[in-house]
Amino acid sequence: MSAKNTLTGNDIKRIFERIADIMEETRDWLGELDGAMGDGDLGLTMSTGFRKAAEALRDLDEKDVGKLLAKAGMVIGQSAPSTMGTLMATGFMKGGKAVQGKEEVQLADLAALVHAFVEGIMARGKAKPGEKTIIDSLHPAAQALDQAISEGRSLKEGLAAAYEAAEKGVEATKAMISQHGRPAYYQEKTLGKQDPGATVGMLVLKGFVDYMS
Amino acid sequence: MSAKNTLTGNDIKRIFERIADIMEETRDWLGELDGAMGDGDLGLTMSTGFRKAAEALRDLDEKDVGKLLAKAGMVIGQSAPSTMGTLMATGFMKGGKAVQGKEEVQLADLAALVHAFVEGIMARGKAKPGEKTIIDSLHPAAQALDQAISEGRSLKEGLAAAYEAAEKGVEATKAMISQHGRPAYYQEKTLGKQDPGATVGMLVLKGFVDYMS
Amino acid sequence: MRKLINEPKDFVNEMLEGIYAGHPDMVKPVDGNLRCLVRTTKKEGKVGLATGGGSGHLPLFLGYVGEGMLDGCSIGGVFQSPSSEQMLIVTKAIDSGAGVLYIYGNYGGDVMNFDMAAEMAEMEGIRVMQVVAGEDVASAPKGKEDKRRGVAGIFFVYKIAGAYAEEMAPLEEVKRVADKVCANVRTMGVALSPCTIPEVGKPTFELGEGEMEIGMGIHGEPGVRRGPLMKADQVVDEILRPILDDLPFTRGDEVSVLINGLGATPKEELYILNRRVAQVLKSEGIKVYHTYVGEFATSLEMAGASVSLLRLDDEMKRLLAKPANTPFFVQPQLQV
Amino acid sequence: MRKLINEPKDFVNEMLEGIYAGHPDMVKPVDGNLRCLVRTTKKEGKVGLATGGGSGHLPLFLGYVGEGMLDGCSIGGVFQSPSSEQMLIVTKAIDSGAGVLYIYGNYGGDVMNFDMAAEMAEMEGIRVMQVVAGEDVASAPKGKEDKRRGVAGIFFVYKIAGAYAEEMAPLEEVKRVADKVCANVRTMGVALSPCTIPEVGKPTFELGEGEMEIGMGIHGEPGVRRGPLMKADQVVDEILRPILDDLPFTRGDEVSVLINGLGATPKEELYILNRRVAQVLKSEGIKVYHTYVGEFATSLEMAGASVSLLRLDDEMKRLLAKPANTPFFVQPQLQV
Ligand SMILES: Nc1ncnc2c1ncn2[C@@H]1O[C@H](COP(=O)(O)OP(=O)(O)O)[C@@H](O)[C@H]1O
Ligand SMILES: Nc1ncnc2c1ncn2[C@@H]1O[C@H](COP(=O)(O)OP(=O)(O)O)[C@@H](O)[C@H]1O
Ligand SMILES: [Mg+2]
Ligand SMILES: [Mg+2]
Ligand SMILES: [Mg+2]
Ligand SMILES: [Mg+2]
Repeated sequence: MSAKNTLTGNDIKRIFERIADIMEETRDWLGELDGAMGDGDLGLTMSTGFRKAAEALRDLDEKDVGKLLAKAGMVIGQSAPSTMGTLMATGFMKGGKAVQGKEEVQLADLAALVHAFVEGIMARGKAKPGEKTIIDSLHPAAQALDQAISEGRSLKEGLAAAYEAAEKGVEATKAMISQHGRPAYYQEKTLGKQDPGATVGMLVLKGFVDYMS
Repeated sequence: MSAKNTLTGNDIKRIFERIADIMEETRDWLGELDGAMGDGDLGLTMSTGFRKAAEALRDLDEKDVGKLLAKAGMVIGQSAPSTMGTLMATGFMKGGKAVQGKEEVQLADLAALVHAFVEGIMARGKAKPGEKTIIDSLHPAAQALDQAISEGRSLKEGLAAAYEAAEKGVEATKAMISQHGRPAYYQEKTLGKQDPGATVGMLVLKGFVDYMS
Repeated sequence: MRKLINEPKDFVNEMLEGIYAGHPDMVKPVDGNLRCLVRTTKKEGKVGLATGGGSGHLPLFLGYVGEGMLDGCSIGGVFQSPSSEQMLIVTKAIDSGAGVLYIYGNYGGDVMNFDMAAEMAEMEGIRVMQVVAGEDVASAPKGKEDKRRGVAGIFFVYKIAGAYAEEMAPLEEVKRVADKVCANVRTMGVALSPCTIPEVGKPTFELGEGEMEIGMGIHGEPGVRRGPLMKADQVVDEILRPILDDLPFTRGDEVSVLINGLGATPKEELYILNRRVAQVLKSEGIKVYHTYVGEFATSLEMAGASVSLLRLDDEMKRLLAKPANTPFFVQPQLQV
Repeated sequence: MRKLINEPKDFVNEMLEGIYAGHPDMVKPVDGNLRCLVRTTKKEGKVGLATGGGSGHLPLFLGYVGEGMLDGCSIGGVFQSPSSEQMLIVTKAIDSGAGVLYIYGNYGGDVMNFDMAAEMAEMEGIRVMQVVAGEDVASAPKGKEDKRRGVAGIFFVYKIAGAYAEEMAPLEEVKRVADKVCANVRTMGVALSPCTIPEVGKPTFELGEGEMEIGMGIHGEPGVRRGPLMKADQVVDEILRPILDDLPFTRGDEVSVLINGLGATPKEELYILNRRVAQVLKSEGIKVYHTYVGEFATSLEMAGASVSLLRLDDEMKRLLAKPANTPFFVQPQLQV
């Protein structure tokens, strides 16, 4: 499995299994993060949504990575119609579109995917960086992927860099004031707290990183 | 005040003051008795009703004992439209009618009054002796008055006998099963408990007795 | 007390002021007497329909005064009968020569006061007839129907008698139909929590968080059984059986269903009950003509619900379907 | 949990089964999909009005589907947005060529899903326009109106847009009027107790017996102030002032009033609130055209209430007065 520099549809399917596991493992923690200023359902919606997506992909006879991702997004949107579920649906559908037609994706494809993902979310949620949302972990991740490409890194290295950037992004949300969703009602009181949605963005990348190692 | 053998309108007014005091003094006890199987409002309704009646009589320029009693009944009925308030209204209106036109009443008049009172209540409440109601204290009292008359007793002695009979009547209700009002839902569970309404009947007579001594 | 009120003693009168302020086109007090409420319009020659009862049960009792239903209502303190004097005032205000029908629930204080009011009205030359509703099967066994409490089912009596009176039916006829409704309606309920009378300030009875009382009355009168809270379907099964057996309702009957919330129970739960009621009736071969779900007779903020069934015949069905328009209940003409 | 339910996970679907069983003449699921509810009748050429939102707010959202109001509703889990797929299903079912207007409350999840549904519908050749209701003055300051939560005031949007669509007004016109209602309605509320989401099993927030939260949202979103429970009149004064100042409503305005109960608050208390609202409006020289009192937007068994004012013009007044007939709301033609 060393020096693997592309991901196939099969890899994507297994990555979704891994993400589903991660969401399950972190369910209570995500619930607590969301519960502090939100409605506390994030652990539930993400573990359900990704599990359903992983199951749907498993049974799917489809090699096109883009279509697989779009399908995953649709399933998450239907099974978890919360804010994050809907954003994941949008993100994977837009991200999938960016790599549609490919049965193997490389680091550059992944960068395009994450960029499209983030842009989709920004359009859907009418949000931009710095407003304490999932964008604040995924946007830095997309930039890290660009950097990794320009530095000629491997797929594994690129993903690790993206994850690291997302981690930092999550940390940075502590200094931000929520502008969207329920937490926005609390304004200044959200200072010091890490954004649950940004955390989800980071955990999705963790699924890729875990799979690579 | 000794050997007083008639009651005037003025006496009646002061007797109502006394009854109002008694109802106030026993308010909590009546409330508890009623609360055991009923809605617990009896102390409140009786103290309010008799106080209002006493106040209404005080301001009334009327010598006719019958009219005074009828007025007292009306006031109680309006200010305490509970079962007991309504029965008191009926009782005093019917009782008043029995002595209407008299500015002084003797023991025989009082006997007629209490008989009419009880009959009024029986008709209004569609109840008869033995069904654990106010009738079970006032019906024996009426009979005791008859007996006192046939034995040639004084007004004071007659009223004392009536009160004593009412006391025994209240005691006897403990062995009865409620057939009317809320307590009737409890059936056998009412055994052993004294009837709150019968208690009120006894307390009204106590007002007369207290006044005579 | 978790209540949005001012002084407890002003509870009833302020509630009434709010009602008159909210529905000035529909109801008004008689000569400024807040507790004597009548329709703003009076139809010459129509039988007057009057009700009355304690406060704390909205929409009961006053909420059904309006087109196609009642003409007047006397209003008592919380859970207390109005006085016969109030009833007389309402009677005189709504009589237009065709007589007045009293329709009220079977509670000692109310019965006696309405009896007295009827006597006084007769003395004033107003013809009065009475219909006493008592349909709570949990409150007395079969054979002792006259001891039963009146609860939510009285809505059907108001609705049907009201529609008939609106058609200018004479007093005896309106009474006949109202009696027929009483004879064909049955109710049973369940309470999940007590309520607090504002002037008392503490709950009318105790009922633990996980407890329920099957058959409890709307003033907290004892039911048939207290026990741990069951699933909605089981609760329905337990209260529907005595209703079905009592009349009895049998295969081929056509009924109207009333699922009534006692105050604090969300409509979502009432519909979960209705789901089961519909299932059971279907399996019993009983046809549902029209279903009412909502709050029709409450006990302040008590949690719980009751189910009422009315067995219909053509006459009752036709009248039930007629339109009504009151501050608390509006119905367009239904398809018959 | 003091709830009449079966399995918590079946709460929404069983509630819906109860609704379909109770009102078979009025509403039906789309192709057996319980969570996509539409009117039984469809009028060719009429603009379709769709709404959607989480469960637990009955009559919101589905309760206003019927004659003179909405055509369809997508239903989410308790306090959760329905999916864009459900919305699309409803959109396709109610479109009859004249396009579809989405009217829903301003909550992140709902907004995004309706946006997605609108995009998908456009791809299928259905014209869709959107109106987002957000009128809770406690949820964001003046100037940030687009951040405000939609609460009970959405009833007015449904009522008026619904009446207009029923008159066969075109899509742009219905949207114009709906937007006008949104611009002229303001709401603020108070919560006295929390509610419990069946699948969560514990209260959504803590609020002591003698406490209240002014300005709290219908999912327990934070309000402007938490403190000891005040008298009803003071509560009204405290929530009415921000409403009046915000639009602002001024002397000579004519308004419709909506006093909304959150679930467990008895109608008696709502009328005590209405009494004070009427007093204040009178003293401010604001005329009341029509008052609605009852449960229009709830939060399961939450105790509390909200007050909404809609500033009327002739067009809105004429449409507000039109009849409506839905499972949860019936109104005859009102006098204008
Ligand atoms: N408009 C928005 N754009 C992007 N992200 C958003 C937006 N609103 C909320 N979020 C993200 O969604 C997260 C909460 O997701 P979720 O728990 O699903 O919300 P809810 O339960 O309120 O629907 C927030 O932490 C934030 O990261
Ligand atoms: N039908 C009846 N006839 C005579 N007395 C009755 C009748 N029903 C009830 N009572 C009496 O009334 C008493 C209760 O009075 P009260 O507390 O005023 O009743 P409630 O509060 O239920 O209206 C009972 O203890 C009983 O003595
Ligand atoms: Mg959440
Ligand atoms: Mg959520
Ligand atoms: Mg009592
Ligand atoms: Mg009483």
